[in-house]
Amino acid sequence: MGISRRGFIKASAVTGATVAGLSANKPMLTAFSETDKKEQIAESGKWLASTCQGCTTWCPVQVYVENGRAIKVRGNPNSKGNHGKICPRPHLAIQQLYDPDRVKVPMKRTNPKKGRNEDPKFVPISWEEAIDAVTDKMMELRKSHETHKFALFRGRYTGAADIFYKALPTIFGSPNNISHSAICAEAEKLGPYVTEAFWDYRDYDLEHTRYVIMWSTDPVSSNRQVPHAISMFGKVLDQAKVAVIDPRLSATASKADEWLPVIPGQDGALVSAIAHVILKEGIWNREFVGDFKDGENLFAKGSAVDEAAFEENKTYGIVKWWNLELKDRTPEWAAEISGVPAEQIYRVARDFAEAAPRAISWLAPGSAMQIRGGYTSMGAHALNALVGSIENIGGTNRGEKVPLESIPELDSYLDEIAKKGKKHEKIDQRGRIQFPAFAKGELHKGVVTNNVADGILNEDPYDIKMAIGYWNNFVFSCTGAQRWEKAMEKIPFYVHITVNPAEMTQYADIVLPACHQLFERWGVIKSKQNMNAYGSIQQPVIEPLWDCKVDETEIGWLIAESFAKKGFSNLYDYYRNEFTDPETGKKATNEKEFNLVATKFLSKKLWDPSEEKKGDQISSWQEFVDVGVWNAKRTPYKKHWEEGFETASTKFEFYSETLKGLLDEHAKGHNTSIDKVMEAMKYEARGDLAFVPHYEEPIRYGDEKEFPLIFTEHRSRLNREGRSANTTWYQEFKDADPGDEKWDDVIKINPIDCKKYGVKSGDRVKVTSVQGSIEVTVKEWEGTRPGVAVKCYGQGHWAYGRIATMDYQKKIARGGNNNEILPSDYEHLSGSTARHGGIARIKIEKI
Amino acid sequence: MVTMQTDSLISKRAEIYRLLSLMYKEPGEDLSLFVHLLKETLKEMDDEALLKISDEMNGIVADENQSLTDYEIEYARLFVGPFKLLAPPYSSIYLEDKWEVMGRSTQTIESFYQRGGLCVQSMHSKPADHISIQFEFIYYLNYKLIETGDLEYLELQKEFLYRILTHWIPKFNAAIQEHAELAIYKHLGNLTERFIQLDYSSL
Amino acid sequence: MTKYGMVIDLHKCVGCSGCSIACKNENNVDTGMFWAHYFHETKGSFPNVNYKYVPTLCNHCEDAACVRVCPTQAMYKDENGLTLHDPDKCIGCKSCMQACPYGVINFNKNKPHRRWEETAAAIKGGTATSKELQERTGQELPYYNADRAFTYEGIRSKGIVEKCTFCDHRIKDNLRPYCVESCPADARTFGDLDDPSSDINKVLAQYSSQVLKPEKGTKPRVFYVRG
Amino acid sequence: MYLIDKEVKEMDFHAYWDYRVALDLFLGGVGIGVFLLAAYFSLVFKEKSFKVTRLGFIIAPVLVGLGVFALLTELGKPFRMLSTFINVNPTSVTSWGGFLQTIFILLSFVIFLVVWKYKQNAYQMSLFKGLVIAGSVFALAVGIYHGLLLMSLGVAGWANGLIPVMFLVSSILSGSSVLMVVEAVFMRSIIGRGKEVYSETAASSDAQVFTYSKLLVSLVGIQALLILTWRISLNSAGTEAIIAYQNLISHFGVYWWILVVAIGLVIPLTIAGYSTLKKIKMNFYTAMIFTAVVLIGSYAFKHIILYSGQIPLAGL
Repeated sequence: MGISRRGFIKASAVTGATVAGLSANKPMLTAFSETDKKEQIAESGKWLASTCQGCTTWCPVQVYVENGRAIKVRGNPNSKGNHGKICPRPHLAIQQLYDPDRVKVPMKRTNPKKGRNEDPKFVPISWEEAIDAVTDKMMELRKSHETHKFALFRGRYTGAADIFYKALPTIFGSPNNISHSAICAEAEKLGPYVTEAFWDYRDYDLEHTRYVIMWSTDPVSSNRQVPHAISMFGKVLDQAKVAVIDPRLSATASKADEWLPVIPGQDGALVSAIAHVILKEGIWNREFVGDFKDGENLFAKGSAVDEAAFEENKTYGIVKWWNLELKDRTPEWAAEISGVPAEQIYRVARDFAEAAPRAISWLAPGSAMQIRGGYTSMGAHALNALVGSIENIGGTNRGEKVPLESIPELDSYLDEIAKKGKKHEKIDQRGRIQFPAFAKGELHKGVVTNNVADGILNEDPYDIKMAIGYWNNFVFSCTGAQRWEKAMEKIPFYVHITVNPAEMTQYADIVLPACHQLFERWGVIKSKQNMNAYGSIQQPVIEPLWDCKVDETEIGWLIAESFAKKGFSNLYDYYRNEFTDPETGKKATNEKEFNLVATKFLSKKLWDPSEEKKGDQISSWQEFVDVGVWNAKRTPYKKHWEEGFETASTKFEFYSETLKGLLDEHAKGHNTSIDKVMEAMKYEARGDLAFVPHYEEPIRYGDEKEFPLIFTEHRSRLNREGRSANTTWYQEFKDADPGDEKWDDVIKINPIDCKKYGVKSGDRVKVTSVQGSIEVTVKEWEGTRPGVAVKCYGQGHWAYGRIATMDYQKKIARGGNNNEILPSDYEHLSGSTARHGGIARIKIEKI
Repeated sequence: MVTMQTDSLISKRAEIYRLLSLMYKEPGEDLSLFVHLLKETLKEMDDEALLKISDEMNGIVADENQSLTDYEIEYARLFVGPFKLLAPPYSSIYLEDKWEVMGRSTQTIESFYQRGGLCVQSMHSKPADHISIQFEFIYYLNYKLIETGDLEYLELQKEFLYRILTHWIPKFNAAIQEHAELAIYKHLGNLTERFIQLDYSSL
Repeated sequence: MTKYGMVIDLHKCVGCSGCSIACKNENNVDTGMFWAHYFHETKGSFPNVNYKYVPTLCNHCEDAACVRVCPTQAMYKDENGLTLHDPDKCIGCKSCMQACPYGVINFNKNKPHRRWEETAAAIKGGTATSKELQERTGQELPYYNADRAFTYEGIRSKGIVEKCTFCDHRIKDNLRPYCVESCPADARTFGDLDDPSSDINKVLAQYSSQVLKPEKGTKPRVFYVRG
Repeated sequence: MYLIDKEVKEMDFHAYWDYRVALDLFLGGVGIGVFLLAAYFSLVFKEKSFKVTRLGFIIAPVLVGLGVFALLTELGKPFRMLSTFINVNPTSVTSWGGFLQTIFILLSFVIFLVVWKYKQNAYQMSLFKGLVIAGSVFALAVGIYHGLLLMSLGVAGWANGLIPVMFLVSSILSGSSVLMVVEAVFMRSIIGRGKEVYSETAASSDAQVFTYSKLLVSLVGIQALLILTWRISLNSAGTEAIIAYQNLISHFGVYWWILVVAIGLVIPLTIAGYSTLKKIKMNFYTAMIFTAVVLIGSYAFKHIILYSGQIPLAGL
């Protein structure tokens, strides 16, 4: 009867009573002295600054820490970007941190056979042993002059990325540093680049806008600047109209004024039709675009216009665009193709133009990461120019510079082996005719991440003998995931640096436990939202829970140190000589110090009072650590209106001379014509059409008869880029994604189709495409367009921990991974993985 | 009625913790007194195992054959050193992986002291996570519980028992059982473990 | 007199579930239990579909059915109008759960957070275990929020019910309930309904408000506007 | 299996109150039914009913006690049950229930002790009469409390004034049947003796012959009428009540029609009705069958009402 005893103790304590049994009036204390009892005030612990990297927004946050434990996360109130708000994701990070399934010590594989159904039989080893094994392999490659057969795979990263991602392979002598960028969003950056020479995510002036077209964008859930979009959304709905183009009823669409449930992949038709209406009806923005010389609108349906009749202001090629593409692209034409009624297209186009220039055409991966999505990206961004919202109030904008330091020059640390190794073709085959892969204005600069699997499998250009991967999980995150499984089986020696034992870990020979980015490491990152660019700190708010180390700095250091012991000291010398603590002038002596020194080094301009900067004045490193964020001054309007754009024509290019120049250079490099390049890239356009935004018919894998439904996918508002599925909160609140279910992975199908294929909610089905099959649950949902099947990405882990999977030991997934039914293909201009636009057709069979 | 009864229950508990605290200090002439007092206090705790152990301890200290020096040697061997202490009476040893006495768990313990309104005297020779200090802390909490009637002092005890004592005392006792040569300390270890378990489950 | 209440602006709410997750974090709520939750419904047919998401929590009713039916007065109204629960008086009869029209009371059928006592590892020796985390953090729940224990059991015991307390441990220190604090849309306003100048009264004056199941006569103090 | 998977499986709807509460309602009901009839016998037939009432007075508290025990095991903190007596809540029917059931159990046990001690003489004592009357009042109160407990919770399926009445009638019916069988088993008074149920009674005065069939047929009849009235009343009781009834039918329809209506009402009505009409007494076996079907019907009725009321209403 413990209860009653406790109850009695309580009862007696309440009544006050006498101090009967105690012999003294004062307690006899030998070791203590009495102080004031600490008052119990809620949140009397500390809120320490860090940064969430659960999506691409990278929000400044604070972590509540008490007695060495991280307890909860909130937005950093010093941050103007997210104005102290966070979306649901950072909360989940707490459960990631304290995930029992984290790798706690280095491990090595004892089963030499690799494969999905092979148990790697990992056994724990020491860091010394692990790093030794890694550098042994690498030194072998140096001895045999095969350094190029080493690859470094990178997933997510911080501002310190280049210390590892660039310096290690370069000084070692490999061209193969492969980032994940192209599976993420690069096609989205293509549009703004070829039109206004801006290669990055845009910022959008939501606060002042009057109309937003969301191109398969769901900013209250995912994509970009999520907390800002959420916090501003009530206001946006009050003062602006929102039109969402998306095959499924997204969270944003459910709150929007207009939902345009486009047939997947046909977004480009809507772009052209909206532009057609704006020009034909003469409602473009004259200030930005200019006007006909005699003031009369000559844009009439079906008729070409004399270029000389139009005098452009800040733009270039409007008439070319009309003549080459737009003149026949009526809403009636688009309605047929896109499945969106013509009246709705007219209404959206007119309301959008009427709101000019406070009108946003918000571009996102949904409409761009398609096989022929490059031109949708370009067109959707060009709509901003038509209404003059480029860098205008309530429109689209760039961000101010965040002055992070680059890593010091590497050249003098390259020996002959390294120089020779670097010259080999990269394993992702970029630069070949079908992969111009340009990024940031340069040809062959973009990575073709997903093609690496094919490069490895075909040993083309050569075989990969060893790889290190960190903060990545390509086996899960790349389309055509089965190819990655095979490719990973083929790599003789693979090292995975990871927080959780992931799918890619299953193929590792050495597993190195990584620190969690939000809680256990130093780092600095830059990002922007709400018209504010910022630099934000990451700090170890608690001691690392396990024997884990920081991927980018500490592990790099340990490898460098081990190299040096084996007679190759260049990397160690580079780390040791080039990075000094800007405050003390000291150099790092071990990996832990290196993490801090490197962070201070790279972030110096944000906090060193002697640096001039346009933004917050921070006077010391300590102050930067305390406030956690440096805010640039608010992004100004119309900066490039005055300065001119950095395009070939210095104008905003509807007809992209910039693109033309790049394609021309690429074609010349291959001794061929641009048309041949277009063909190799699976684009239909020939001649001048290739330089203006235009509609192209989407490519779909699978015969319509065998695979009747078009498959399309979306992101979860709880996905921390596929890394949160092993938390109970993710699973318990999965139904916050409209149409989804708790603890499950559902394919959302319109009830009409469900009837047609004889399935109902709760049925288990096998979903098959030309790529492969997965097993999921059916959900009848009116928010899906008939003829289409929608599924969220994020579930379907077969190795990420015991919550993410149904059975970790047997490798039974919870749901199915979309990437196992999405075939691998590309938006070839940028080398991006094409995952949207309904590239796969599917069939469903009840099981 | 109830009040009388439970007041004495709290004070009994206070007394047991005080005595245990004293018994984990270097043994002196008063050791037999403590053992005797402990036996008397435990009589009303209704636990046969505890009674049995304390009875036996009483028997041992009453035995003239054992000299104080034996106890001192044994105490030093187990709990002090100088070379290798066989059953370190510091919680951090058991709560943390590495051999570091002032680690994170000690910080947690200190924050408990702070919440209870105590701080370890800077002149005090033992680290804050020494068993006798921890027991003195609970003794104090019980004292304050009766004095103020503030239930926080009860909650704090429960939390401290859950978070700290129930975690390491069993491991500590296992070390004593393995290395102790004199029955008195074996008994003391068993008694401590048993009492902590009993006390935690009744709170 | 203080009379606490909350208004949820459904126009601002984007249905992100942040409130529900934050609540679990703040109040150490176990898996499968929800102090703050939501319901959603999808009406209409393609393409005229309406998806509605409504956050829910204890309504702290003026005439609380749970308080009326509780046989031991474990459920009670405090002087600030909060509907609170005394874990020591609760006998776990679940009458309150039957009587609550809103389904916001949870029963601890098992020992809460017992999953953290598991000793098996995904990869033996290589990955951690729940138990190790308990030992490492010295907590039953590694991210246990000790603040919760100031006014209520930090982690409730097996066999009793538990529910939202409007974060009474926070409001005593003039902090807002954690769901209000965590809402990225600022959709929630918390305050004193008896204070004419409070923010909550301003919002209630600005918009017409609704409560859930008014026909139950419970007089909820969680109001919804712009639904 | 990793614990989490079990937890997920447990998330599907399950009733807050399970069969143990139904057992309390049922056993408690039978108990007070037995008591009420025994009390009636003891007041009317006095010491002539000594044998059967003495048994009745001990069966009643035991059954109610067993019911309370079943209920206790259903509590999250059964050992805190005592606190219901300390922390009384006047607005809580459950709170009264604790007192009512305890007082009833004590009273009926005291009555049993009195009968035990004073044998036939007890029936002439005014103390005994007073106790029996008080016991009856509490028995009725407990019987009404059972249904009132559900009704007071405001749950759509239970918030109906007829619920307590139906529960009470069901209790008296099942209790009476049990007492009949008890008497038959222990006293063999039904079988073979031909006309009279009560040999002793019959010997004393023909006018006072008690016929179980009459009582039972009327009780079954009343119960059938009540259930019919209840069903009809739902039509005008609002949407929620109708949805609640639909829930009952969709989840328990088969059991409802077979166990509650066919077995619990139609069959006993036929047996008792036949005996009454033909003016013959039930023999031992029909009495056993009658009681068995009545008990099945009574438990099923209470179980289904209890469970179906807890099914969440569609919509919210």
